Amino acid sequence: MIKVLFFAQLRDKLGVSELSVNSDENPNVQVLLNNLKAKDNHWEKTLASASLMVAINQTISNKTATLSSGDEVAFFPPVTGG
Amino acid sequence: MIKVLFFAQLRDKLGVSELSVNSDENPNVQVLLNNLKAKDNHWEKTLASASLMVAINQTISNKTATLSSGDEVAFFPPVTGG
Amino acid sequence: MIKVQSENFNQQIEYDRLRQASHTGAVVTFTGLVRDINQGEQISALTLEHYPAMTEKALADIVKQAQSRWSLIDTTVIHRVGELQLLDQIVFVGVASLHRGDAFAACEFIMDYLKTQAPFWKKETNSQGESYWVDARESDQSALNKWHKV
Amino acid sequence: MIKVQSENFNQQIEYDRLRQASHTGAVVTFTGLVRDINQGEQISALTLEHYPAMTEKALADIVKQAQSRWSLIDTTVIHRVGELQLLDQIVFVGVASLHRGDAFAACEFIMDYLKTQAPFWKKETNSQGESYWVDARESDQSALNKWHKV
Repeated sequence: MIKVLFFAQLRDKLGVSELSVNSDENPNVQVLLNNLKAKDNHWEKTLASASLMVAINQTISNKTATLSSGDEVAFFPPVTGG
Repeated sequence: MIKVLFFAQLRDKLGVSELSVNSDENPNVQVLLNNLKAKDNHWEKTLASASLMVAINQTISNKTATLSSGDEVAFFPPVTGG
Repeated sequence: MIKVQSENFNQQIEYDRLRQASHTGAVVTFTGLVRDINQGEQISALTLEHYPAMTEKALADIVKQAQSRWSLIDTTVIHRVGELQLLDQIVFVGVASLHRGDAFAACEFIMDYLKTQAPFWKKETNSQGESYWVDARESDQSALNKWHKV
Repeated sequence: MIKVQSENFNQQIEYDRLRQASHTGAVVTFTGLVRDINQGEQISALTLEHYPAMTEKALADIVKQAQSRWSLIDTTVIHRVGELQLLDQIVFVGVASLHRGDAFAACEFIMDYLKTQAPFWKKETNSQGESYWVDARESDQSALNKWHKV
Protein backbone atom coordinates (compact mmCIF):
# COMPACT_ATOMS: atom_id res chain seq x y z
CA MET A 1 0.00 0.00 0.00
CA ILE A 2 0.95 3.62 -0.51
CA LYS A 3 -0.06 6.29 1.99
CA VAL A 4 -1.26 9.53 0.36
CA LEU A 5 -1.43 12.81 2.31
CA PHE A 6 -2.97 16.20 1.45
CA PHE A 7 -2.14 19.52 3.14
CA ALA A 8 -3.49 23.06 3.54
CA GLN A 9 -6.06 24.32 1.00
CA LEU A 10 -5.70 21.07 -0.99
CA ARG A 11 -6.86 19.07 2.03
CA ASP A 12 -9.65 21.58 2.73
CA LYS A 13 -10.94 21.42 -0.86
CA LEU A 14 -10.80 17.62 -1.08
CA GLY A 15 -12.14 17.15 2.44
CA VAL A 16 -9.60 14.34 2.99
CA SER A 17 -6.25 14.48 4.76
CA GLU A 18 -5.07 10.93 4.17
CA LEU A 19 -5.93 7.85 2.13
CA SER A 20 -4.32 4.58 1.05
CA VAL A 21 -3.92 3.26 -2.49
CA ASN A 22 -2.70 0.02 -3.97
CA SER A 23 0.94 0.15 -5.01
CA ASP A 24 0.45 -2.17 -8.00
CA GLU A 25 -2.03 0.23 -9.60
CA ASN A 26 0.12 3.32 -8.88
CA PRO A 27 3.66 2.70 -10.15
CA ASN A 28 4.54 6.41 -10.27
CA VAL A 29 3.28 9.81 -9.15
CA GLN A 30 1.69 10.70 -12.47
CA VAL A 31 -0.39 7.52 -12.58
CA LEU A 32 -1.40 8.02 -8.95
CA LEU A 33 -2.51 11.57 -9.76
CA ASN A 34 -4.50 10.35 -12.78
CA ASN A 35 -6.21 7.70 -10.68
CA LEU A 36 -7.10 10.30 -8.01
CA LYS A 37 -8.42 12.73 -10.62
CA ALA A 38 -10.60 9.94 -12.05
CA LYS A 39 -12.63 9.87 -8.82
CA ASP A 40 -14.87 12.74 -9.95
CA ASN A 41 -14.94 16.23 -11.45
CA HIS A 42 -14.12 17.94 -8.17
CA TRP A 43 -10.96 15.85 -7.62
CA GLU A 44 -10.04 16.31 -11.26
CA LYS A 45 -10.21 20.11 -10.98
CA THR A 46 -8.59 20.35 -7.57
CA LEU A 47 -5.56 18.26 -8.53
CA ALA A 48 -5.10 19.92 -11.94
CA SER A 49 -2.97 22.84 -10.67
CA ALA A 50 0.42 23.08 -12.38
CA SER A 51 1.89 24.40 -9.14
CA LEU A 52 0.93 21.29 -7.14
CA MET A 53 3.96 20.09 -5.14
CA VAL A 54 4.74 16.48 -4.27
CA ALA A 55 6.97 14.88 -1.64
CA ILE A 56 7.87 11.20 -1.48
CA ASN A 57 8.94 9.92 1.94
CA GLN A 58 9.22 13.52 3.18
CA THR A 59 11.51 14.71 0.39
CA ILE A 60 10.42 17.08 -2.40
CA SER A 61 10.04 15.08 -5.63
CA ASN A 62 8.27 15.29 -8.99
CA LYS A 63 5.57 13.61 -11.05
CA THR A 64 7.87 11.23 -12.91
CA ALA A 65 9.14 9.62 -9.68
CA THR A 66 8.35 5.92 -9.23
CA LEU A 67 6.48 4.57 -6.20
CA SER A 68 6.69 1.35 -4.22
CA SER A 69 4.71 -0.23 -1.44
CA GLY A 70 5.29 1.49 1.90
CA ASP A 71 5.95 4.92 0.37
CA GLU A 72 4.38 8.02 1.83
CA VAL A 73 3.32 10.47 -0.90
CA ALA A 74 2.23 13.99 0.04
CA PHE A 75 0.51 16.50 -2.25
CA PHE A 76 0.38 20.17 -1.30
CA PRO A 77 0.04 23.68 -2.71
CA PRO A 78 3.12 25.95 -2.99
CA VAL A 79 4.53 26.46 0.49
CA THR A 80 4.12 29.82 2.26
CA GLY A 81 6.17 29.59 5.46
CA GLY A 82 8.92 31.88 6.67
CA MET B 1 44.76 78.53 5.90
CA ILE B 2 44.00 74.85 5.31
CA LYS B 3 43.97 72.35 8.18
CA VAL B 4 45.65 69.05 7.31
CA LEU B 5 45.07 65.90 9.39
CA PHE B 6 46.78 62.49 9.37
CA PHE B 7 45.37 59.28 10.86
CA ALA B 8 46.44 55.80 11.96
CA GLN B 9 49.75 54.41 10.61
CA LEU B 10 50.17 57.51 8.43
CA ARG B 11 50.19 59.74 11.54
CA ASP B 12 52.49 57.29 13.35
CA LYS B 13 54.98 57.26 10.48
CA LEU B 14 54.98 61.04 9.98
CA GLY B 15 54.95 61.75 13.70
CA VAL B 16 52.41 64.53 13.10
CA SER B 17 48.64 64.45 13.53
CA GLU B 18 47.81 67.95 12.34
CA LEU B 19 49.38 70.91 10.55
CA SER B 20 48.31 74.08 8.76
CA VAL B 21 49.21 75.15 5.23
CA ASN B 22 48.68 78.29 3.20
CA SER B 23 45.64 78.06 0.92
CA ASP B 24 47.21 80.17 -1.83
CA GLU B 25 50.07 77.71 -2.26
CA ASN B 26 47.79 74.65 -2.17
CA PRO B 27 44.96 75.13 -4.68
CA ASN B 28 44.16 71.41 -4.89
CA VAL B 29 44.90 68.11 -3.18
CA GLN B 30 47.57 67.02 -5.66
CA VAL B 31 49.58 70.23 -5.16
CA LEU B 32 49.19 69.97 -1.40
CA LEU B 33 50.49 66.39 -1.54
CA ASN B 34 53.44 67.42 -3.69
CA ASN B 35 54.30 70.24 -1.27
CA LEU B 36 54.13 67.85 1.68
CA LYS B 37 56.29 65.25 -0.11
CA ALA B 38 58.86 67.98 -0.82
CA LYS B 39 59.57 68.27 2.93
CA ASP B 40 62.03 65.37 2.86
CA ASN B 41 62.62 61.79 1.74
CA HIS B 42 60.65 60.28 4.59
CA TRP B 43 57.54 62.37 3.81
CA GLU B 44 57.98 61.64 0.13
CA LYS B 45 58.02 57.87 0.71
CA THR B 46 55.27 57.84 3.32
CA LEU B 47 52.82 59.83 1.19
CA ALA B 48 53.61 57.94 -2.05
CA SER B 49 51.15 55.09 -1.45
CA ALA B 50 48.62 54.69 -4.25
CA SER B 51 46.06 53.54 -1.70
CA LEU B 52 46.23 56.80 0.32
CA MET B 53 42.70 58.08 0.99
CA VAL B 54 41.70 61.73 1.27
CA ALA B 55 38.66 63.46 2.79
CA ILE B 56 37.81 67.13 2.38
CA ASN B 57 35.58 68.61 5.08
CA GLN B 58 34.82 65.11 6.36
CA THR B 59 33.71 63.71 3.02
CA ILE B 60 35.71 61.17 0.98
CA SER B 61 37.26 62.97 -2.00
CA ASN B 62 40.12 62.57 -4.49
CA LYS B 63 43.40 64.15 -5.54
CA THR B 64 41.95 66.37 -8.24
CA ALA B 65 39.62 68.17 -5.80
CA THR B 66 40.23 71.91 -5.33
CA LEU B 67 40.89 73.48 -1.92
CA SER B 68 39.98 76.81 -0.37
CA SER B 69 40.84 78.59 2.84
CA GLY B 70 39.08 77.07 5.84
CA ASP B 71 38.99 73.55 4.40
CA GLU B 72 39.88 70.55 6.52
CA VAL B 73 41.84 67.95 4.54
CA ALA B 74 42.49 64.53 6.03
CA PHE B 75 44.88 61.89 4.69
CA PHE B 76 44.64 58.32 5.86
CA PRO B 77 45.43 54.72 4.89
CA PRO B 78 42.64 52.40 3.66
CA VAL B 79 40.06 52.09 6.42
CA THR B 80 39.75 48.86 8.41
CA GLY B 81 36.68 49.27 10.62
CA GLY B 82 33.66 47.02 10.89
CA MET C 1 20.47 23.70 15.39
CA ILE C 2 17.02 23.24 13.88
CA LYS C 3 13.77 23.62 15.82
CA VAL C 4 10.11 23.57 14.80
CA GLN C 5 8.02 24.72 17.74
CA SER C 6 4.84 26.52 18.76
CA GLU C 7 6.63 28.50 21.52
CA ASN C 8 8.20 31.88 20.93
CA PHE C 9 11.99 32.24 20.74
CA ASN C 10 14.40 34.77 22.21
CA GLN C 11 16.67 36.71 19.85
CA GLN C 12 19.35 37.35 22.48
CA ILE C 13 19.66 33.70 23.51
CA GLU C 14 19.97 32.59 19.89
CA TYR C 15 22.46 35.33 19.07
CA ASP C 16 24.55 34.59 22.17
CA ARG C 17 24.73 30.92 21.24
CA LEU C 18 25.91 31.79 17.72
CA ARG C 19 28.57 34.32 18.72
CA GLN C 20 30.31 32.13 21.27
CA ALA C 21 32.02 29.71 18.87
CA SER C 22 35.77 30.14 18.49
CA HIS C 23 36.91 32.20 15.45
CA THR C 24 33.45 33.70 14.87
CA GLY C 25 33.87 37.17 13.42
CA ALA C 26 30.45 37.72 11.88
CA VAL C 27 26.89 36.86 12.89
CA VAL C 28 23.95 37.52 10.55
CA THR C 29 20.39 36.97 11.76
CA PHE C 30 17.09 37.08 9.96
CA THR C 31 13.78 37.29 11.81
CA GLY C 32 10.41 37.11 10.09
CA LEU C 33 7.41 38.70 11.83
CA VAL C 34 3.62 38.56 11.41
CA ARG C 35 2.91 41.79 9.52
CA ASP C 36 -0.15 43.83 10.42
CA ILE C 37 -0.98 44.10 6.73
CA ASN C 38 -0.50 41.61 3.85
CA GLN C 39 -1.48 41.90 0.18
CA GLY C 40 -3.59 44.91 1.16
CA GLU C 41 -5.59 43.17 3.89
CA GLN C 42 -5.56 44.18 7.56
CA ILE C 43 -4.53 41.02 9.43
CA SER C 44 -5.63 40.03 12.92
CA ALA C 45 -4.05 36.57 13.31
CA LEU C 46 -2.10 33.86 11.52
CA THR C 47 -2.09 30.07 11.71
CA LEU C 48 0.87 28.07 10.49
CA GLU C 49 0.22 24.52 9.38
CA HIS C 50 3.08 22.18 8.56
CA TYR C 51 3.86 18.58 7.56
CA PRO C 52 5.40 17.40 10.81
CA ALA C 53 7.20 14.31 9.53
CA MET C 54 8.91 16.34 6.81
CA THR C 55 9.57 19.79 8.28
CA GLU C 56 12.81 19.27 10.20
CA LYS C 57 14.16 17.04 7.44
CA ALA C 58 13.52 19.74 4.83
CA LEU C 59 15.18 22.44 6.97
CA ALA C 60 18.16 20.19 7.72
CA ASP C 61 18.63 19.58 4.00
CA ILE C 62 18.58 23.33 3.25
CA VAL C 63 21.15 24.01 5.99
CA LYS C 64 23.33 21.20 4.64
CA GLN C 65 23.27 22.76 1.18
CA ALA C 66 24.29 26.12 2.67
CA GLN C 67 27.13 24.48 4.60
CA SER C 68 28.45 22.89 1.42
CA ARG C 69 28.46 26.24 -0.43
CA TRP C 70 29.92 28.55 2.23
CA SER C 71 32.35 28.36 5.12
CA LEU C 72 30.08 28.44 8.18
CA ILE C 73 30.87 28.05 11.86
CA ASP C 74 27.34 27.59 13.20
CA THR C 75 23.75 27.81 11.96
CA THR C 76 20.37 28.07 13.70
CA VAL C 77 16.92 27.76 12.14
CA ILE C 78 13.77 28.08 14.27
CA HIS C 79 10.31 28.04 12.70
CA ARG C 80 7.11 28.39 14.68
CA VAL C 81 3.84 26.59 13.92
CA GLY C 82 0.27 26.94 15.16
CA GLU C 83 -1.61 30.11 16.11
CA LEU C 84 0.31 33.37 16.00
CA GLN C 85 -0.70 36.93 16.80
CA LEU C 86 0.07 40.23 15.11
CA LEU C 87 3.78 41.19 15.24
CA ASP C 88 4.74 37.77 16.61
CA GLN C 89 8.03 36.26 15.54
CA ILE C 90 7.61 33.47 12.95
CA VAL C 91 11.07 32.40 11.89
CA PHE C 92 14.69 32.90 12.93
CA VAL C 93 17.75 32.10 10.84
CA GLY C 94 21.16 32.86 12.31
CA VAL C 95 24.56 32.18 10.79
CA ALA C 96 28.02 32.56 12.35
CA SER C 97 31.14 32.64 10.19
CA LEU C 98 34.71 33.93 10.07
CA HIS C 99 33.95 36.62 7.48
CA ARG C 100 30.72 38.46 6.75
CA GLY C 101 30.24 37.43 3.11
CA ASP C 102 29.62 33.80 4.01
CA ALA C 103 27.15 34.64 6.78
CA PHE C 104 25.12 37.06 4.63
CA ALA C 105 24.92 34.70 1.66
CA ALA C 106 24.09 31.59 3.70
CA CYS C 107 21.42 33.36 5.77
CA GLU C 108 19.62 34.69 2.69
CA PHE C 109 20.03 31.36 0.85
CA ILE C 110 18.45 29.46 3.75
CA MET C 111 15.49 31.89 3.84
CA ASP C 112 14.99 31.77 0.06
CA TYR C 113 14.94 27.96 0.08
CA LEU C 114 12.83 27.75 3.24
CA LYS C 115 10.24 29.99 1.56
CA THR C 116 9.87 27.64 -1.42
CA GLN C 117 10.87 24.16 -0.18
CA ALA C 118 9.90 23.78 3.48
CA PRO C 119 6.36 22.45 4.07
CA PHE C 120 4.70 25.32 5.95
CA TRP C 121 1.42 26.98 4.99
CA LYS C 122 0.00 30.23 6.33
CA LYS C 123 -3.68 30.86 6.96
CA GLU C 124 -4.55 34.46 7.75
CA THR C 125 -7.54 35.84 9.59
CA ASN C 126 -8.48 39.38 8.58
CA SER C 127 -10.10 42.06 10.71
CA GLN C 128 -13.59 40.89 9.57
CA GLY C 129 -12.83 37.47 11.05
CA GLU C 130 -12.52 35.76 7.65
CA SER C 131 -9.85 33.10 7.28
CA TYR C 132 -8.07 32.24 4.03
CA TRP C 133 -4.91 30.49 2.91
CA VAL C 134 -2.11 32.81 1.86
CA ASP C 135 -1.08 32.62 -1.81
CA ALA C 136 2.54 31.88 -2.63
CA ARG C 137 4.40 34.94 -3.91
CA GLU C 138 5.94 34.77 -7.37
CA SER C 139 8.85 36.83 -6.03
CA ASP C 140 9.77 34.01 -3.63
CA GLN C 141 10.17 31.66 -6.58
CA SER C 142 12.27 34.15 -8.54
CA ALA C 143 14.44 34.86 -5.48
CA LEU C 144 15.93 31.39 -6.02
CA ASN C 145 17.40 32.38 -9.38
CA LYS C 146 20.27 34.33 -7.86
CA TRP C 147 21.66 31.15 -6.29
CA HIS C 148 21.86 29.36 -9.63
CA LYS C 149 24.14 31.99 -11.14
CA VAL C 150 26.77 31.88 -8.39
CA MET D 1 19.81 55.60 14.22
CA ILE D 2 23.57 55.99 14.09
CA LYS D 3 25.89 55.76 17.08
CA VAL D 4 29.66 55.80 17.49
CA GLN D 5 30.52 54.87 21.05
CA SER D 6 33.08 53.19 23.28
CA GLU D 7 30.41 51.36 25.31
CA ASN D 8 29.11 47.93 24.42
CA PHE D 9 25.66 47.51 22.87
CA ASN D 10 22.85 45.05 23.49
CA GLN D 11 21.57 42.95 20.60
CA GLN D 12 18.11 42.45 22.09
CA ILE D 13 17.49 46.14 22.71
CA GLU D 14 18.53 47.02 19.16
CA TYR D 15 16.49 44.19 17.66
CA ASP D 16 13.40 45.10 19.72
CA ARG D 17 13.62 48.70 18.55
CA LEU D 18 13.80 47.61 14.90
CA ARG D 19 10.94 45.11 15.01
CA GLN D 20 8.41 47.42 16.63
CA ALA D 21 7.72 49.67 13.59
CA SER D 22 4.36 49.19 11.89
CA HIS D 23 4.39 46.93 8.78
CA THR D 24 7.81 45.42 9.61
CA GLY D 25 7.91 41.86 8.31
CA ALA D 26 11.66 41.26 8.19
CA VAL D 27 14.61 42.22 10.38
CA VAL D 28 18.18 41.44 9.33
CA THR D 29 21.05 42.10 11.72
CA PHE D 30 24.80 41.93 11.28
CA THR D 31 27.19 41.88 14.21
CA GLY D 32 30.97 41.98 13.86
CA LEU D 33 33.10 40.56 16.66
CA VAL D 34 36.77 40.73 17.65
CA ARG D 35 38.09 37.42 16.36
CA ASP D 36 40.58 35.45 18.44
CA ILE D 37 42.68 34.98 15.31
CA ASN D 38 43.33 37.28 12.32
CA GLN D 39 45.55 36.77 9.29
CA GLY D 40 47.15 33.85 11.13
CA GLU D 41 48.03 35.78 14.30
CA GLN D 42 46.66 34.99 17.76
CA ILE D 43 45.06 38.25 18.95
CA SER D 44 44.83 39.48 22.54
CA ALA D 45 43.24 42.93 22.10
CA LEU D 46 42.12 45.48 19.55
CA THR D 47 42.09 49.28 19.48
CA LEU D 48 39.79 51.16 17.14
CA GLU D 49 40.84 54.66 16.13
CA HIS D 50 38.50 56.90 14.16
CA TYR D 51 38.18 60.40 12.71
CA PRO D 52 35.58 61.79 15.12
CA ALA D 53 34.40 64.75 13.06
CA MET D 54 33.77 62.53 10.04
CA THR D 55 32.61 59.18 11.39
CA GLU D 56 28.89 59.77 11.94
CA LYS D 57 28.66 61.80 8.75
CA ALA D 58 30.19 58.96 6.73
CA LEU D 59 27.84 56.39 8.29
CA ALA D 60 24.81 58.64 7.74
CA ASP D 61 25.74 59.00 4.08
CA ILE D 62 26.03 55.22 3.64
CA VAL D 63 22.62 54.67 5.29
CA LYS D 64 21.11 57.37 3.06
CA GLN D 65 22.42 55.60 -0.03
CA ALA D 66 20.90 52.33 1.19
CA GLN D 67 17.55 54.06 1.83
CA SER D 68 17.51 55.43 -1.70
CA ARG D 69 18.15 51.98 -3.21
CA TRP D 70 15.80 49.82 -1.14
CA SER D 71 12.48 50.14 0.63
CA LEU D 72 13.47 50.29 4.30
CA ILE D 73 11.39 50.90 7.41
CA ASP D 74 14.20 51.48 9.91
CA THR D 75 17.98 51.22 10.11
CA THR D 76 20.49 51.11 12.97
CA VAL D 77 24.27 51.37 12.78
CA ILE D 78 26.41 51.21 15.92
CA HIS D 79 30.20 51.21 15.76
CA ARG D 80 32.45 51.02 18.78
CA VAL D 81 35.79 52.81 19.14
CA GLY D 82 38.66 52.59 21.63
CA GLU D 83 40.03 49.52 23.39
CA LEU D 84 38.24 46.23 22.80
CA GLN D 85 38.85 42.76 24.15
CA LEU D 86 38.73 39.35 22.50
CA LEU D 87 35.20 38.34 21.33
CA ASP D 88 33.84 41.84 22.04
CA GLN D 89 31.18 43.23 19.75
CA ILE D 90 32.56 45.85 17.31
CA VAL D 91 29.74 46.79 14.99
CA PHE D 92 25.98 46.32 14.65
CA VAL D 93 23.93 46.95 11.54
CA GLY D 94 20.19 46.23 11.70
CA VAL D 95 17.60 46.79 8.99
CA ALA D 96 13.80 46.47 9.20
CA SER D 97 11.69 46.21 6.05
CA LEU D 98 8.40 44.89 4.71
CA HIS D 99 10.02 42.05 2.73
CA ARG D 100 13.27 40.20 3.37
CA GLY D 101 15.06 41.00 0.10
CA ASP D 102 15.36 44.70 0.95
CA ALA D 103 16.62 44.05 4.48
CA PHE D 104 19.27 41.52 3.37
CA ALA D 105 20.58 43.70 0.55
CA ALA D 106 20.64 46.94 2.55
CA CYS D 107 22.35 45.34 5.57
CA GLU D 108 25.13 43.84 3.44
CA PHE D 109 25.46 47.04 1.38
CA ILE D 110 25.90 49.13 4.54
CA MET D 111 28.58 46.76 5.84
CA ASP D 112 30.44 46.64 2.51
CA TYR D 113 30.52 50.45 2.31
CA LEU D 114 31.32 50.88 6.00
CA LYS D 115 34.33 48.56 5.52
CA THR D 116 35.78 50.72 2.74
CA GLN D 117 34.44 54.27 3.32
CA ALA D 118 34.01 54.89 7.05
CA PRO D 119 37.10 56.29 8.81
CA PHE D 120 37.93 53.57 11.35
CA TRP D 121 41.31 51.89 11.75
CA LYS D 122 42.11 48.75 13.72
CA LYS D 123 45.28 48.21 15.69
CA GLU D 124 45.76 44.69 16.98
CA THR D 125 47.85 43.46 19.87
CA ASN D 126 49.06 39.88 19.51
CA SER D 127 49.75 37.35 22.24
CA GLN D 128 53.42 38.51 22.38
CA GLY D 129 52.23 42.00 23.26
CA GLU D 130 53.21 43.47 19.88
CA SER D 131 50.88 46.08 18.39
CA TYR D 132 50.43 46.70 14.66
CA TRP D 133 47.92 48.34 12.35
CA VAL D 134 45.66 45.91 10.52
CA ASP D 135 46.04 45.85 6.74
CA ALA D 136 42.97 46.51 4.59
CA ARG D 137 41.69 43.34 2.92
CA GLU D 138 41.54 43.27 -0.87
CA SER D 139 38.30 41.25 -0.56
CA ASP D 140 36.61 44.22 1.15
CA GLN D 141 37.34 46.36 -1.87
CA SER D 142 36.09 43.74 -4.32
CA ALA D 143 32.93 43.20 -2.23
CA LEU D 144 31.79 46.61 -3.51
CA ASN D 145 31.63 45.38 -7.09
CA LYS D 146 28.38 43.50 -6.60
CA TRP D 147 26.56 46.79 -5.86
CA HIS D 148 27.62 48.36 -9.15
CA LYS D 149 26.00 45.63 -11.22
CA VAL D 150 22.54 45.87 -9.62
